Amino acid sequence: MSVFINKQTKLVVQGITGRDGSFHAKQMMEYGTQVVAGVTPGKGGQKFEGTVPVFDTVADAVQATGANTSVIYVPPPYAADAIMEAAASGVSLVVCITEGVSVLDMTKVYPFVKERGVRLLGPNCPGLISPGESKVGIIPGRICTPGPVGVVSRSGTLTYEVVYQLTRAGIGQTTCVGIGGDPINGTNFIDCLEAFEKDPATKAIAMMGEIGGTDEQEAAEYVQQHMKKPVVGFIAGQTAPPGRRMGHAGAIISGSAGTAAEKIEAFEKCGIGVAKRPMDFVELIRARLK
Amino acid sequence: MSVFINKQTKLVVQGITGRDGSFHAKQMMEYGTQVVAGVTPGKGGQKFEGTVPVFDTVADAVQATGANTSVIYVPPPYAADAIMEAAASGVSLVVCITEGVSVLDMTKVYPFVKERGVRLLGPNCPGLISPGESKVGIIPGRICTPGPVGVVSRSGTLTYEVVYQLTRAGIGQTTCVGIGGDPINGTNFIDCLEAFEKDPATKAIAMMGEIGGTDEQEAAEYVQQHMKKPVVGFIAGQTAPPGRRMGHAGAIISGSAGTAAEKIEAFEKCGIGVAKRPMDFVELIRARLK
Amino acid sequence: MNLHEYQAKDIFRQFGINTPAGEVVTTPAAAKEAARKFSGPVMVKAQVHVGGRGKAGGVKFCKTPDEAQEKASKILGMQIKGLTVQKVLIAPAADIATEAYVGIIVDRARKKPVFMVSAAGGIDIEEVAATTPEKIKYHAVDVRYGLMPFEALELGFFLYKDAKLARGAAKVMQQLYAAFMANGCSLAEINPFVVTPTGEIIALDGKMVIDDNELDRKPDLEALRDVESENPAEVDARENNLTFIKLDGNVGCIVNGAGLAMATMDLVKYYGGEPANFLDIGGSSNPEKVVNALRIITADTNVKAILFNIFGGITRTDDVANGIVTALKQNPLKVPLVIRLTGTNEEIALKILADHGLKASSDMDEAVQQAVKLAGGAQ
Amino acid sequence: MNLHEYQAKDIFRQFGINTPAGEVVTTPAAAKEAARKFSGPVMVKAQVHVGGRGKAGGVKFCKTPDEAQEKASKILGMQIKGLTVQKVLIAPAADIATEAYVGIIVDRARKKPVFMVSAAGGIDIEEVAATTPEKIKYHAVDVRYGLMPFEALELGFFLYKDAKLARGAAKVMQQLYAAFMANGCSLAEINPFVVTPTGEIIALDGKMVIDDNELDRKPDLEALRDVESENPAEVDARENNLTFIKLDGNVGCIVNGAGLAMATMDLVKYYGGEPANFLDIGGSSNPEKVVNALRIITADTNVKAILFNIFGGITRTDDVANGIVTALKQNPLKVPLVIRLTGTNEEIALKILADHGLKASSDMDEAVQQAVKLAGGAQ
Repeated sequence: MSVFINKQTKLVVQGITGRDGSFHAKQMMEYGTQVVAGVTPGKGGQKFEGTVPVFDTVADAVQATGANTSVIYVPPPYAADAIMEAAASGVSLVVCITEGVSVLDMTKVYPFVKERGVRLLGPNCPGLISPGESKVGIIPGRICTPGPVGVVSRSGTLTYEVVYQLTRAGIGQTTCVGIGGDPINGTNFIDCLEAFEKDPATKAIAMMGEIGGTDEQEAAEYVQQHMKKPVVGFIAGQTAPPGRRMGHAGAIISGSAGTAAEKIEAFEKCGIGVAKRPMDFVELIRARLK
Repeated sequence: MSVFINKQTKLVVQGITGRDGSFHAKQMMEYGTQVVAGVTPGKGGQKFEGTVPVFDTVADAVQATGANTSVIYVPPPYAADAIMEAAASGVSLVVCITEGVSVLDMTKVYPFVKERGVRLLGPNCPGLISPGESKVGIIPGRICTPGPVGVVSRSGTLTYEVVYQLTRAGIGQTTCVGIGGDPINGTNFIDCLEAFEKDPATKAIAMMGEIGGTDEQEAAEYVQQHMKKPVVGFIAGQTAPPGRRMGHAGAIISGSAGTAAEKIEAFEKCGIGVAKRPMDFVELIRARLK
Repeated sequence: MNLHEYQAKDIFRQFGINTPAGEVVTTPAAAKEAARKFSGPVMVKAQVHVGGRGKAGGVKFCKTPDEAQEKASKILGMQIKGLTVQKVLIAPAADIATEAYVGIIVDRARKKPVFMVSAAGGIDIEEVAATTPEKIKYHAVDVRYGLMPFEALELGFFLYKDAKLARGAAKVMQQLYAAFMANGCSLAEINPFVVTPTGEIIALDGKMVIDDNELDRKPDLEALRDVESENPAEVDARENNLTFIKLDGNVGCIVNGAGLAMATMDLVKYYGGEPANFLDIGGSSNPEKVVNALRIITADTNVKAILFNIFGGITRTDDVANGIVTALKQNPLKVPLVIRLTGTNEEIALKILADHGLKASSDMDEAVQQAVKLAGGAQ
Repeated sequence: MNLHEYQAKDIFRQFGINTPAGEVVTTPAAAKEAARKFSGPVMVKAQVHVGGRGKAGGVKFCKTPDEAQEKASKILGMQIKGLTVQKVLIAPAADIATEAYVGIIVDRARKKPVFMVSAAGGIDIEEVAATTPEKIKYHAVDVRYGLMPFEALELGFFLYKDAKLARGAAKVMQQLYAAFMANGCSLAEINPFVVTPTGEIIALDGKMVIDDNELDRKPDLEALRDVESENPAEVDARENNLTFIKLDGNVGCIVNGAGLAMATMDLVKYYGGEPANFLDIGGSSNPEKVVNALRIITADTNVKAILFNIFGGITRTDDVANGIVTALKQNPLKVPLVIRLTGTNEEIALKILADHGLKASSDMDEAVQQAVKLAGGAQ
């Protein structure tokens, strides 16, 4: 079992003929993901790797192949439009890998996607993987193994680090989800926690947060109020200097400075196990699986 | 009993210090409508007719008085904004009397109002009246009398004509609703038919349509499929020349020429009594009330 | 308000749409002069606010300036569906590889601007809709988001398999949508939407209709109004805030409210008469409006009887009565008058009329029957 | 990207916001000259990308051109929070009746641009938020609809009871929102938002932060970047597509991915060390990036040991190994190097390193502990 993607996931790759898109499309196919279509406007009618039909539009791809999920590897200026195209095409999950999407573009994309009841993961995220079933995005397949842990994280390589250590310790995963670190993204911690709570195969959850914003604090409250499954959390950025981008106005808006200390305190208050180092996940999760 | 408004309706009048707004505010107060507030930016703190407090914004008015309905008498260029202000303020019904609102403005207003679950009547409509309970808009109170007939119409004075004849014949009304004749309006025939079907006091419905569009045809199908109460209908414009505004493209879009003949045929097919003259409503309704 | 082809094209150009340079002229000599400037064959196109001008002979291909002059002399002054051609557009003739149709219209059912595009352009889009509806693609635009690039490109690919043409068409869709929204249109159309043998996209003919409700806040557009090309009585009515449409019958109708006005005309017909017009004096009438309404109606020599049908709501019936009395003083009527009047200030109104020897009925049916009879009975 | 006050004000002016004319100068003599032009008292304002420049003495009121010259000579070259003042803005001093605060920021929780307005302006908005939060009104804008007139007017009435001022403020809100959206801002602020004794509204100070993701498609804004006012190492890093922030510790860190970079720094601290920097080489690394990263880190004389922590996903670890080898050839290191490296092409990477006498760990914890020890142990 898994969340969001599984063996039935039928994937369309937007930007399949580009540098990143073609590389990762192959990787996903090798992992066993059903890549049923690709999209590159102007290359409709071609075949990718001799097997995957390429279309001019996502609408054409979905109509012809019944794809239910899209993954996006298009350059930043076109990514917001690509997300909306996917959301309008009838797929139920859109995963946007592209980094560098305009935040104001996302203020428009977010309600567009929500209105259609489509789940968006990202942008600027590594995607997700349900070990042994399907992989959508760029998480290296070989560091994962099937098992009982749900993993959700705001960062890419830190996720790999934790998953790698879990796998080395013989602790497998149901699904590993990278929600992305951009200010405005489609899926947050709570969405993933809710899905893991419902997934019978998931027995414990590893959650990796970062400084900035209040997502982790809200997730902690959600865990306390709605979850029966154990959660172990980590916050990166204890030593980071105060964010310089948003300055103080950002902290006023969110009613929080978004520091690591604040987030760790919220975890502790809400019964979430706190990993002080990435490697601590192994023992904390193992104890909770018993 | 009645639909949309009743004795509990607490009304805020937008544009209460203007020429039309002040005239009709007085008329509504005389009829017994609870006019609890007025709005004119810059006149906050004044009293209208010595009793009704005036506010700078609808938000202020609603917060201070608990108004649940708004009626709008502001000039056309400001009417769309006024509707959205009302919809955002927390009232559940907005009635826009203003004629001449830009149709493209309405393409923006419509989703705004829908998203908030607010009912909009109009623009370019005479409003509505529940005889003996409340009047919101400009329908002359003295032509109405309480009774069992629900009246819904796209036009103003034609409504008066029919209601007047019903009243003279001793047939009263639960609520008379003028939905307005603009291309894009907030409430259509079906919305009103649905409300009348649910209202226990309404025993029969008089419906006055016009040439153009397909609202009447859709209403006819709705009557056939969902209504137990009898409906009598009339279509104005049998002798009108083909509309010159939209030309043929409009007819292609709607898949219909929107002629009176087409609409009357739809009525007949769906079991709606057809009044050939306005005065025919009296006998047709009387027969259905027995 | 309808714009002429040349006006719509001027707006297209402002929004970056590629459309051939042209010149509007009012004399055959000027047509020849303009044709000379374009060095090559030209089209001479009647500028009138009706469809089907091509079939009526109002659009001609001319190889030489002399031919342009000759054709212009035939087209200028020509009657097309009751309107006189006052102006012709001289534009260079284009080489055509394909002709498509692209239009936007506000759709009352979807409550949105809707694109209609078809690769089968050039001819009447009505005919395409009737015979091969699958050749038309509709796309409703959510104005909250605007026309998004992917949507424009989907429309582009519906027209052309070739990616370069699809992208080019998508760009024109964006430009046309921007022009539509910025100018408060209820319709904007490019037909034919032409691709030349060298792959260039051209808006060869254009049409725009502006929502009349926008004109108060868009004086630049109001200034484009070509009153000379409209029916003078309708222009007169509009300038006096009356809605008037001339018809062919003999019972002149003056009513308050569009719905009641149509119902009154229908009732005239029901009793065997023929309405001479649609005339709505609107909501808040004043005596002046009534005077103007009577002036416009009586100018129509077909009118054999005049019928007032006034239901006073906002309209004060005493205002109407005063207007009637004033108008009759200025210009005594040559045809019989029937007045139906009820509602706000009815007693005052009846007294004003009675003081001037006029009667009024309070019953619509009765009044209509009488008017039909006075106009000469059922036709 | 932060804009200077004078740059933000230039943009404000483009959008119709009333803001005093000013002149940017880099020498005291030019300051005097500029002050003379404004005939009257002026403000001399340091143009640096940090808050609190007023408290630091970077903003001065001057009655005469001579005083402006004298104050400018003190402010130019001054250090404010580690940045040297290179430019001052000379602007006419304004008469102030009231000072309000108006700002827009993209809020991650609401996922919308949010207005913050307060009649208590002029001072730090943080202090208002902390002590009298009821004095701040927040308004989230739905970008699908934009800031609507009634919303702007609500904000205006929150600031001023007087309808004329409320309408004037509402207009500025609309202009500021337009400037914010058109320039891809993450923050735009007017503080103080001044009303003069004669009732004029003035944006007396302005701030704008541009979303870095917008700069590629907005070259005009990228051109406003003032590299001289930034930390040279951070400029160097950005120009080489690295994200670098200098800190005060002695363990130089080179990591791929922001989250792992922060976790690595935290682990350095956990084991008693102090990170010298945040440095993210990003996803698709190439050897050149590694060379640049090492150059930037080794320029910091505080650095006593260098730690690589690379988890190869998209990043190919052999690219990183090649980069290390190349960099060391060009500039042999003077401090010890610890390499942790695992993931994509790990075997190739290890071989490359081994061929050049370098070792690598596959364990993050072990590598961090070693780096801390080599830098001199727990502090």
